[in-house]
Amino acid sequence: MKTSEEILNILKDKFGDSIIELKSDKPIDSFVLAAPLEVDKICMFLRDNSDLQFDSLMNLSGVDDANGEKVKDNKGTETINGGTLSVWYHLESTKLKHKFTLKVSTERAKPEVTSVTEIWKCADWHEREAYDMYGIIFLNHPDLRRILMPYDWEHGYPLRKDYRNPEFYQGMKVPY
Amino acid sequence: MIYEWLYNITGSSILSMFVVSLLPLFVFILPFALLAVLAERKVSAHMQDRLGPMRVGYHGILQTVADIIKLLQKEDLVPAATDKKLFNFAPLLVFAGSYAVFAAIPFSSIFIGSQIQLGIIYIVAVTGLVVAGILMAGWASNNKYSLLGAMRSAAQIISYEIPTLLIILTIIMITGTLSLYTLSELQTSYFWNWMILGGPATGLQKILYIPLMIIGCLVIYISTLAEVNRTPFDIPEAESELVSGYHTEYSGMKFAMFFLAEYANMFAVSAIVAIIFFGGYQSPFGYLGNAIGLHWLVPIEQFFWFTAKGLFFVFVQMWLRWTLPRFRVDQLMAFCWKYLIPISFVILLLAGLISLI
Amino acid sequence: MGILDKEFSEGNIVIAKTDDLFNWARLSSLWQVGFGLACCAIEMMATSASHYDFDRFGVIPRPSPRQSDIIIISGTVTLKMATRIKRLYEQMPDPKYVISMGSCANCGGPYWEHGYHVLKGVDRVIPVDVYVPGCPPRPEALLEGLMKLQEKVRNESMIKKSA
Amino acid sequence: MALKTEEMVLNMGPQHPSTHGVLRLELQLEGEIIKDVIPHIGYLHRCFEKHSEAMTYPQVIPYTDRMDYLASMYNEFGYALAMERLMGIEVPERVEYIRVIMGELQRIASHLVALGTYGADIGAFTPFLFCFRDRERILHLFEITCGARLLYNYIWIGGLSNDLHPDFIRLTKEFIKDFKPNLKELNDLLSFNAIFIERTADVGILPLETAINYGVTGPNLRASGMKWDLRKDDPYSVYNKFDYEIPVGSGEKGKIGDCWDRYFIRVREMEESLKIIEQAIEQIPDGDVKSAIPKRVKPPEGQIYTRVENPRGELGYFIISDGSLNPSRVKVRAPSFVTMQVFPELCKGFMVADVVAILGSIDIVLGEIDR
Repeated sequence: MKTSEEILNILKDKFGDSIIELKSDKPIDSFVLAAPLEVDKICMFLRDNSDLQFDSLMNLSGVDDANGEKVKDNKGTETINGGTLSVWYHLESTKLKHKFTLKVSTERAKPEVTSVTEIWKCADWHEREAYDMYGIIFLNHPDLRRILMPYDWEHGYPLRKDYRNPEFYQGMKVPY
Repeated sequence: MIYEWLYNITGSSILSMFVVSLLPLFVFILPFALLAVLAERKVSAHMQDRLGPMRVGYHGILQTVADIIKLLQKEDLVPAATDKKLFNFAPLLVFAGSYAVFAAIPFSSIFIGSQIQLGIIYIVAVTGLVVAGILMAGWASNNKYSLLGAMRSAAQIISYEIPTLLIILTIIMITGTLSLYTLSELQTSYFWNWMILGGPATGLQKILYIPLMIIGCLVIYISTLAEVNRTPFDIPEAESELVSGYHTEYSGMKFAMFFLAEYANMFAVSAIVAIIFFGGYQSPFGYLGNAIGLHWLVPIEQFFWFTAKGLFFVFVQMWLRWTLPRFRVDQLMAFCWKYLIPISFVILLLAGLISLI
Repeated sequence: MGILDKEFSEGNIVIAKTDDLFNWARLSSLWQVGFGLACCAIEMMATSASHYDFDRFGVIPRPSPRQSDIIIISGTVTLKMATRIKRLYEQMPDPKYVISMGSCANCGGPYWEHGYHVLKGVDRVIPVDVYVPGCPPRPEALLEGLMKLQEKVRNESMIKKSA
Repeated sequence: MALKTEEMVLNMGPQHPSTHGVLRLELQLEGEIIKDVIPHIGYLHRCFEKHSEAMTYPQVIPYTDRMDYLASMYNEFGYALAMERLMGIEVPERVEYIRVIMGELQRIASHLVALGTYGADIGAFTPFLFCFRDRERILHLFEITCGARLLYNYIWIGGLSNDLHPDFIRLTKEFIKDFKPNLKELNDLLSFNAIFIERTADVGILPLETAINYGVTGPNLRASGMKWDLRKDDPYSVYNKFDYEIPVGSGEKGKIGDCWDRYFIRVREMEESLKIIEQAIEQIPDGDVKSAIPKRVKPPEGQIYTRVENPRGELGYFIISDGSLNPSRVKVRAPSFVTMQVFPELCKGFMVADVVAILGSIDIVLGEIDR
C-alpha cells in the first residue's frame, strides 16, 4: 500500500521533468499530471517497479477540457480554439492493493499521446474509443481506427464539446 | 397384395402401380410430416412449461396446415449469386430420396409399396440421394454457412452409415435374408421372437444374442439419429453456429420440402429400427383378428402396431432433441470412428461366432 | 413468383374464400427473424419464453431471414446498424411484415435529442406495419401488437384496389 | 506437390442467432479451425456519454439503466454510489440494505439469462426456457417494488424512488425457497451433462496473467483462479456485514479458466447471492428511504472514479464535475467492453462451434460494450 504522495516521490526521483505536479486540492481523488509523450515510459515503470506493481489499468478515458477560446462564426456555430484535451489513467495493483490516477493533457490543435497498449493490453480499445470520440492520436498504437462510430464517419469527433451533428449520413437523416 | 388387388379391380398394371406408389405419400408421409411438426412443437412446449400452438384450431391442431399454406404463398427467392439449376433441383432430390425409402418399408403384411428382395440394401442406397441433395443445396446456395453445413452433413452421414451397415450386416448374417418382409415375418407371433430378444433363435444361442442385440440396437439408433441430423447430432443445421446450415438460403415451398423430408426421414429411420429389432409390423401379443376370427382385421392391426412403434421412436428422437446439447463436429466424428465402428465390428464378429453354435 | 403476385380486378366468391384461407394461413403462422437489437430484445425473448409463450400464436424464431415473415425491430437502431437492417429486410421473401417494438425503434426514444449515432425511428429505412410503444414494452404489449398485425393481415385481399 | 489453400473469411453477425445482440465477428478460418477473430463493435452505440453531458445528474440514471439492460439495478447502484461519494452524502442504512437485496436479485436474474442463453448456444434449448421462467419471478419482485420489469430508475442519488412493497419480503422468501430446487434441476440438466462438459471443458482457456493484463474482471477473472471480488476487496455499501464465499474456478472438468469454469462460477455465484439476500432480509432495519435525497444535485468541482461489482465484473464510473448542474464528463468502464478484447486470444486454434461456446461463456452485453 502506498499513497499518491509516496508514488509521486518515487516517480519524481526517476523521471524528474516529465512529472508535472500532484493535484489534490479538488475533492476525493488526487491525481498526477504528466507529460503526454513520456507517459508510456512512466507507465512501464509503474507496472514493472517492484514497489508499485500496477498490473491493472482500470480505466482510460479521454476528456475534453473545453478550456480554450470559444469562437462563434456568423452562422452562430460555436467552435473551440486552443485549450487542451486530456487522457486519464486509473491504475490499480491487484497485488499491493493501491490505486493511482495519472492525467496527461495535450493540445487540442495537435492532440498526441503515446500509447500504453504495449504495457496493458486492455488499453487498446480504450484508446481507440478516445480516438473515436475526441480525435486524440495515440502514437505507436497498433490499430488506431474508429471503433464505435462507423469506419467511414467523416463528421468529426462526437464527444468534443463543439461537435455539430451532420444533416445526413449515407442518405439517412441524422437529427430528429 | 395391394398391387394385385388393384390390378384385379382396374385391370391396368400401370394405373395400379401408380396408385400404389402414391399411396404412402398421401396416406402416410404428408399427414405424418404435418402431425410430426405439430407434435414436435407441442412435445417441446410441454417439456418446457409452455403450451405451444393454441390459437389455430383446437389446441393448435391446424398449425402446420397453416404453416404449409403460408409457405406456399411465400415469394420463391432465388438469390442472384446461386447456381440456379442445382439450387432448384436440390430440394427435389432430398425429398425424392426420403420418399423413395418408403417404397420398401412394410407397413403391414399386405401393404408394401414394392416387395424388393434387397429391401435393406435398397433403403441404405436410396438414403445416399439425400446426401447428394444436401451437398448440392449447400454448394449451390453460394453461402458460406450453407457450404459448411453441407460439408459437415456429408461427412456425418457417410461416416454414420458404416456402423448402421455393420449392424445390418450382423442381422443379415443371423437371419439370412435381405428382404424386410421376410425379416418381419421371421419375428412373428410374440415379442420374445423380436430380434432385440434374440429373434427366432433358441436355447443358449438366444441368450447369447440378447446382450449383443441390445447394444446393436443402441448403436443403430444413435447412428440413424446422426443420419437424419437430429440433436445431439444436428451440427449441419446447428442454429446457434451456422444459422440454419444448408437450407439457410431457401425460402417458401423449397424450404418446406427440406422440412417435410426431414420429418419423413425421422419416421423412415425409426421404422428401420422397428423392423430390424422390434418385429416390424408384428404385434407383441398376437392378433385380435385371429382370436375372434375376423382375418381382415389383422393387416389393420399390423398397420397400427407398425405406426405405434415408429411413432414411439420418433417421440424418443424429439425427447432427446429437447434435452441434450449438441456435439462439436470433431467430437461427432470421433464418437463414430472411435466407439461406434469398433463396437459394431465386435458385435459382427461375436454374432458370427455365436451363430456357429 | 409467389401466388400473391397476381391481382384480380374484380372479386367473386372464389377469390373471397381463397383470400380468407390464405389470410388465415398467413396470420396463423408468422415466423419471426430471430434478431434482437437492444433492451427490447430481452423482453422479446421473455415473450418467447415459457411465461408468455409466443408459440401460442404460431410465432417461432427462424434464424434465417429467408424463412421468416415478420421482423421485430426490438431496440435502438443506430446509423451503423440501419444499413444492415435494410439489407435484412430486403432478404426476406414477400409477404413480409415489420413490428417496430419500443420507443427507440418508433422514434428514437430517449435518444432523440442528443443521439448523434441513433436513427430516429426505423421507419426512416424500412416500412413499418405496427408500432408498439413502451420503453421497453411489456410482453403483453408485444402480444397486443402481434394481434393488431394479425387483424391487419386478416383484412388483406388479392382484389386490386380501385382508386 | 503442395496444395494451394486459401483462408476463408466468415462473417458472423450483426444478425446471427448467437452473437448476443449486434456484435459482428470476422472469422478467418482454415477449414473449421479459427486463425483469427476480429470483433467489430459499435452497432448499438447509443451515445450514453453525450447524453449524460446534456442531462442533469439525476436525469442520467435512466440512461445508465439502458447500458447494461440485464443488470440495470447495478448500473444505478454504481452511479448513485459515485455521486454520493462525490457529494459526501450519508445514506440511511435501510436504503443500503434494499440496494444490496436488489443488486443481488439482479445478479441472479442476469446470471440466469447468461446461463440460459449459453445453454441455447450449445444446443440445449430447454434450460434457456427454464432460466427465463425463474427470472420472471425476480422481475415480478422488481415490478411490485418500482413498477418496471426491465429498466427501473429505482436507485436514486441519496435514496430510492420508493420503499419496498409490503409483500416484498414474503415473496422474496418464497422465491428463494422455490429457486433452490430449480438450481439443482439446472445442474442436472445442463451443468453436469456429459455432452455439455465435452463441449465446454478445455475450451477457450484464459490464463490468469493474460486475464489481468487485459483487465478482465468479475466471474471471468475468478474462473481463471483469482479471488478478486470488489464486494470483498474494495467494500462498498453494507456488503461487509454478510457472510458469503467468493467462488473461484477450480478446473474441475478441465483446465482452470476454461468455458466450463466460467459457466459454473456463475451457478455458484447465484447460490452465494441467495445467501446474501437471505441474510439481508433478516437484518433489514426500518427507516425512511427518501430522507437523504438532495433537493438539488450540484456537486462541488472535482472528479471521482467509483466502481462496483456488476454481474459481469468491475463497473466503474468516472465522473468529472465542473460545479454546475450537468456532469462535465461521465465515462463508464464497462466490464463487457474490456472483456471483449480478450476474445480473439481465447478463440485462436479452436473451431467455429467453439467461437459460440466461448462467446457465450464470457457473457457480454452489447448495450454495455457500445454504450
